[in-house]
Amino acid sequence: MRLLEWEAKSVFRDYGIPVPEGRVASTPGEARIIAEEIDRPVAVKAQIPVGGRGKAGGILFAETPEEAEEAAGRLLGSRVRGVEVKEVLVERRLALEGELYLGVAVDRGSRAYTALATSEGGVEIEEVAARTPERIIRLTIDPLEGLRPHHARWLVKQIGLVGRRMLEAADILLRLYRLAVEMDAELTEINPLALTPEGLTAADARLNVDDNALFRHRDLLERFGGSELLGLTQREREARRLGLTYVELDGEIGVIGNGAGLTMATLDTVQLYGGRPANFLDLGGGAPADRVEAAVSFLLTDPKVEALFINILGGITRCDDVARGIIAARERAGAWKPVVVRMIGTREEEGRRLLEEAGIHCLDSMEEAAERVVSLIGGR
Amino acid sequence: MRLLEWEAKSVFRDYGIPVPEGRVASTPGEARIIAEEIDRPVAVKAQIPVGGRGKAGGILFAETPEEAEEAAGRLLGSRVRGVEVKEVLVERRLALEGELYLGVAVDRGSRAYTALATSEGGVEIEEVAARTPERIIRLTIDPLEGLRPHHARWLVKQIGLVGRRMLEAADILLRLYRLAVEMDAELTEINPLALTPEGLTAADARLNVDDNALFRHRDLLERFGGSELLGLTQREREARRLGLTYVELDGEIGVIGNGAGLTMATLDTVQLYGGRPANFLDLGGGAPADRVEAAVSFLLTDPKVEALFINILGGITRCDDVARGIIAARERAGAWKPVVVRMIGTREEEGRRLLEEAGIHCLDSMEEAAERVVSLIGGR
Amino acid sequence: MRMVRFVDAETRAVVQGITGRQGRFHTRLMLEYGTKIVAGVTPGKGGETVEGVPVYDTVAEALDRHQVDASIIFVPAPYAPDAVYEALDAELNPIVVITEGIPLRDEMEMVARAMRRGITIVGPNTPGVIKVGECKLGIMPARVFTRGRVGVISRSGTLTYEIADHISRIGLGESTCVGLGGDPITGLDFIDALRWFEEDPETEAVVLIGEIGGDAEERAADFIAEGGFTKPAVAYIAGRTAKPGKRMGHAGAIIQGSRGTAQSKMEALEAAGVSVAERPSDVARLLKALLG
Amino acid sequence: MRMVRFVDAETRAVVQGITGRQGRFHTRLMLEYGTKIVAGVTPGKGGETVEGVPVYDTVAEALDRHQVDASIIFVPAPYAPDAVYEALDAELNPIVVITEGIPLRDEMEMVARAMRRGITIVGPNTPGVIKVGECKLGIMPARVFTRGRVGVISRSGTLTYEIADHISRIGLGESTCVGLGGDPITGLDFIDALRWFEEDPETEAVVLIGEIGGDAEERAADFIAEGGFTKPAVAYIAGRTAKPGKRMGHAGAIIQGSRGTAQSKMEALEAAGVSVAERPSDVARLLKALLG
Repeated sequence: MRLLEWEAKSVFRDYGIPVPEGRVASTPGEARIIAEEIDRPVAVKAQIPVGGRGKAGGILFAETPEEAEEAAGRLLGSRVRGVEVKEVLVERRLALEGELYLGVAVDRGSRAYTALATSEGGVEIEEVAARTPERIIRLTIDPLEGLRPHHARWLVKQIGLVGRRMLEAADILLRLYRLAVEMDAELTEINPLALTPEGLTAADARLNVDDNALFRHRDLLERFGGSELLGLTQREREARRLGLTYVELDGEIGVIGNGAGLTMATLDTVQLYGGRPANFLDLGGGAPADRVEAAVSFLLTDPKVEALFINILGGITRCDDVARGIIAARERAGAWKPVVVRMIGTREEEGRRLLEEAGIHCLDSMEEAAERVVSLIGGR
Repeated sequence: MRLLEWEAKSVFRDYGIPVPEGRVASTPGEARIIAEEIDRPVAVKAQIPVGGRGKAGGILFAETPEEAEEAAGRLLGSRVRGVEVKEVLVERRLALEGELYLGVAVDRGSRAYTALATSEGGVEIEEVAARTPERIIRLTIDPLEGLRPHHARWLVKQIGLVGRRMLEAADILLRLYRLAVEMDAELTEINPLALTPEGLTAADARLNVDDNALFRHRDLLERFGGSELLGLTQREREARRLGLTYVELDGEIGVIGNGAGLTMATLDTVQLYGGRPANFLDLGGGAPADRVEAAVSFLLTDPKVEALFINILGGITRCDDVARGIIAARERAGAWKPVVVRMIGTREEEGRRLLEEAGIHCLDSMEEAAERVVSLIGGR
Repeated sequence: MRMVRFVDAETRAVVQGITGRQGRFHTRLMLEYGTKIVAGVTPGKGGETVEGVPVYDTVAEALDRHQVDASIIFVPAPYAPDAVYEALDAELNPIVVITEGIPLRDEMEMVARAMRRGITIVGPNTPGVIKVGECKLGIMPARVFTRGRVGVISRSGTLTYEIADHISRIGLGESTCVGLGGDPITGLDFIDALRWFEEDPETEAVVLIGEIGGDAEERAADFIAEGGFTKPAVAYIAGRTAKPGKRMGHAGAIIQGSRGTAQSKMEALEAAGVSVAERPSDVARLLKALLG
Repeated sequence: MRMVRFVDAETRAVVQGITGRQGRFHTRLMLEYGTKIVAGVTPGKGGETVEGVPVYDTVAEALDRHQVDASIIFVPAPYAPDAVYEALDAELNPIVVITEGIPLRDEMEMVARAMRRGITIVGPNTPGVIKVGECKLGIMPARVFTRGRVGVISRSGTLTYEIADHISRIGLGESTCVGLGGDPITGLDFIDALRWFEEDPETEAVVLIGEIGGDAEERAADFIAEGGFTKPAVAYIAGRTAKPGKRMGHAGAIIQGSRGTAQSKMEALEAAGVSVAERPSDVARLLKALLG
């Protein structure tokens, strides 16, 4: 779950990390009122869950409340980097003396949180990593020890801070780490951490919460529940409501598999034979007939899907259940589409028999099936 | 800081530990109202920070609100185990099927929290330890691992719980441990943990918070600030306001020392020579003249003090500062009392000179000085 | 360097979470396979039996009554870490964590504690580990495996079965197959497993089944390139069609920024001398060519 | 069994919290005594000097520039545990924690982490440790000590000086004196220190200075009775006049229930063959009698 900037900043505030004065607005009028309250030049920032917003024109500056209203009017309802802007953050514009970066991220290799710092703030960390990797200072945090104040001081000294600023930045990093742990962050960043005459301030805020940990953060869902759907397509939102593990793609062949790896491999194989997958849809382990039915029905309603490829390797998943699900979906469907089924494993014979009786042919090999489905729609 | 039962139960509630329905009352009328709300037989319990309250008549039972009012009237303002009762807890009387004990305490020997459990609840754990030590099951908790659910289950199984009751008790013990850690408990106990038809309930609650950790628990002081003074004498409360480390005793010789060990040894030596110390008063390390003055002046106002014994071994503490403090106290005092000063160490010569000039004689040996002060008031 | 322990015919295991639906079902299948499941644990259900296996409230009680070496965990995600700590306290090794959906923070702590004690965690979110024909400590369908010469290391479940099935059909068969798990944090990575297979006398070649996300495959490639693994190796990487920022089912299968693409992994492995298969069915053919 | 390390003429130390009032004052006194204070640390004050000693922001920076063995900590209670962890990370040994008022929970964690790494914590709430005439890593007044034959182990500060003064005056002198600390949880207990003194060739007898609270003295008595310490020993226990439930200055000096009374401690020590002094001044006389 990726929080929007204003949501992340609200969590930052809970942890005592300094953020600029400001609030979120969903109408130009609200933006004007907030700018009046702040009574200083403001930044009006599109709230979207994707990076590169500044370059894409998603951040505007305003000297007066009238300008803030106008800027909000321009952003709200527009699309920035393909995402519709529904809210803007109106906040005090900072007097920047410099831009740093502080981050805490899960590092797979070391199986631990890593603290990251660089004096090259204000651009995406990936860009810094590509251009001047030596400017990024990393510190692996032992999960059983945590980030200690002296670690934090060491790290921020490496990016050139001394004296009071070092202590201030170390304190912010410690808070960011505590936030990461307590909020189950996959990634949290302050980029840029602005050097201003009044001290250090988180000019932007990023917080991606581990989806698997959301059961511990019901309050977060209550506070910010809606926005996590912002980055999703219409169909992805629909799939989420149905409880399906679904990612929308651009092609014409609807794909259903069981198991994430097998489903990915199925997409890859379809593409290898010249087809273009319309989606990723993983039934998971041991799907009952009604989940199969829901998945098939869901793909049938996608106008860009011209044919379906269902690839099942039965382990916990039973082929007869899958067959029943497919048949039920066809019975329910208004419009049927060509379907290729590849199905082996647990209760394979029973499943195949059911499908054959229903006039649906079943193949043994994934590659053969991929070739068949591509040929069905005439390749590309 | 030892919390009263109702205060501890309020913290228990925060941690999801089941406690009986009830509230605290400071007038009989309030007790009646609470009993009416509960609408069941109630217990009316004196809120004092000492044990053995039940045997001393500090717990009364009431079938009706009228009886509750009357019971509260009897307890409020009375003294139970020497402490004035200012509040009573009125709570639902439990249908007891059995009484257990669960506790978490700092264990000095293992330098760790120890979880304790026994099926012999309802009596002081010390009594159980004396009578049937084998009935107390202990588990040292590694500070770097914490109490795990399987540890808790093992412990409560040892005291005879099985199935649902085992899970329930283990859950309570885990909560109690988390409370102990997060609230910096020196000791927290549920005694008895009542077995009732509706499940396990903390019939009594004890929570002693580490005084050194109170800087992390300002909220606790705000919620329950007053009651920590309940166990203190009038003069001890006064001393606390003055910032003095003072314990009141029964004798006639006021004692001031620097350092806890030396001050204790001074008391012991006075007693060895037949004197009776009126108090323990430790100046601590490096006391400035005004702290010495405050300490001397404070003891001078104690009517039972007939003579003062000031025992200083100067290290960080400077003898000249001590001398100035004594002289200032004398100048301020309405009534002076005989004083024996033993003072050696840092700036000894200067200190002695000041005292001699003021007509106060100074000795070298603690034993000699103790003998002198005892002889001054004519022994016992 | 990490010590890795897998399973064999001697391994005696406890099933934690044995009374749940999954636990019961797979206890039966593991017993059918011949795995020595000697006890089960579900707190509060002590005294019951599942498929003839006695159930205890705690692992400690199971150890009082039985010789136990290893554990397999079917406990739901919020409680799985505690089950792991219980197994660690009992020094069971390996600990196979089937559970899906455990928070990353818990996984990091779990793995750190296991590493400190020198105990192998397989998973979480793994199909488990199987020594073909001897011991199956996992949920993989027995049918696709035949005892043979190839070791399999995989981040994916069903894709492993797909590829193992081909390896079995082509007549090579498998020695030991281990699922690393589909999460970003797992107890083992490819390198840990490669070290084990390098020493395993029954393994003549290894298959690495990777997917998008992270850089475990790239690190494995470096390890192989540096001579850490010297037997023939074939790889398949899933997720060439994946879009950055979209999680493909597994929590671990996500391309973040420019990192973790299938392309990067395939190139690194090829550069290290690993034969990289285009299609799952090619894996067995490439192995056959390498092993003759 | 715990490894204990104290100090000697070779010990080079860093002062953590050197720029505070206490840190400055005692840095001067330790330097005057001849202690090798090679660096100081106060975050944010890097670049300053105190009594000619260079100050750094972190211990790691001090180690980059100097050879350092040990640390003495004057950091205020809320920050003292972090200072200890910093010293532990730098593998300084011993770590002398002068700070008073550290919460118990922090002390338990600090001590557990030090034990795991085999590093000695002296204190917290200790006057420190002195090898008389060689190295004073603490706040004890130098004046009362004369190099000699008696080791001193104490839970108290000024009472130690009182008794050491007598031992010096009577002509025996002290070898090494260590303050265990006045808190309920300390890095060392009597037994740890007795083990060290048993091996110390410069120590011919030991004084144990105890007080009410806990059962460290009783456990030490058991240890001596079992033959763990074989040199002559004299003890003094403060707090005979103490009332149960009243804390006598030290956080550790409190009689809870029937446990931790002076009576119980004195009886246990006497039963173990330790000469127990009635008055502080008797300690030196008893030693003289034992050592001749």
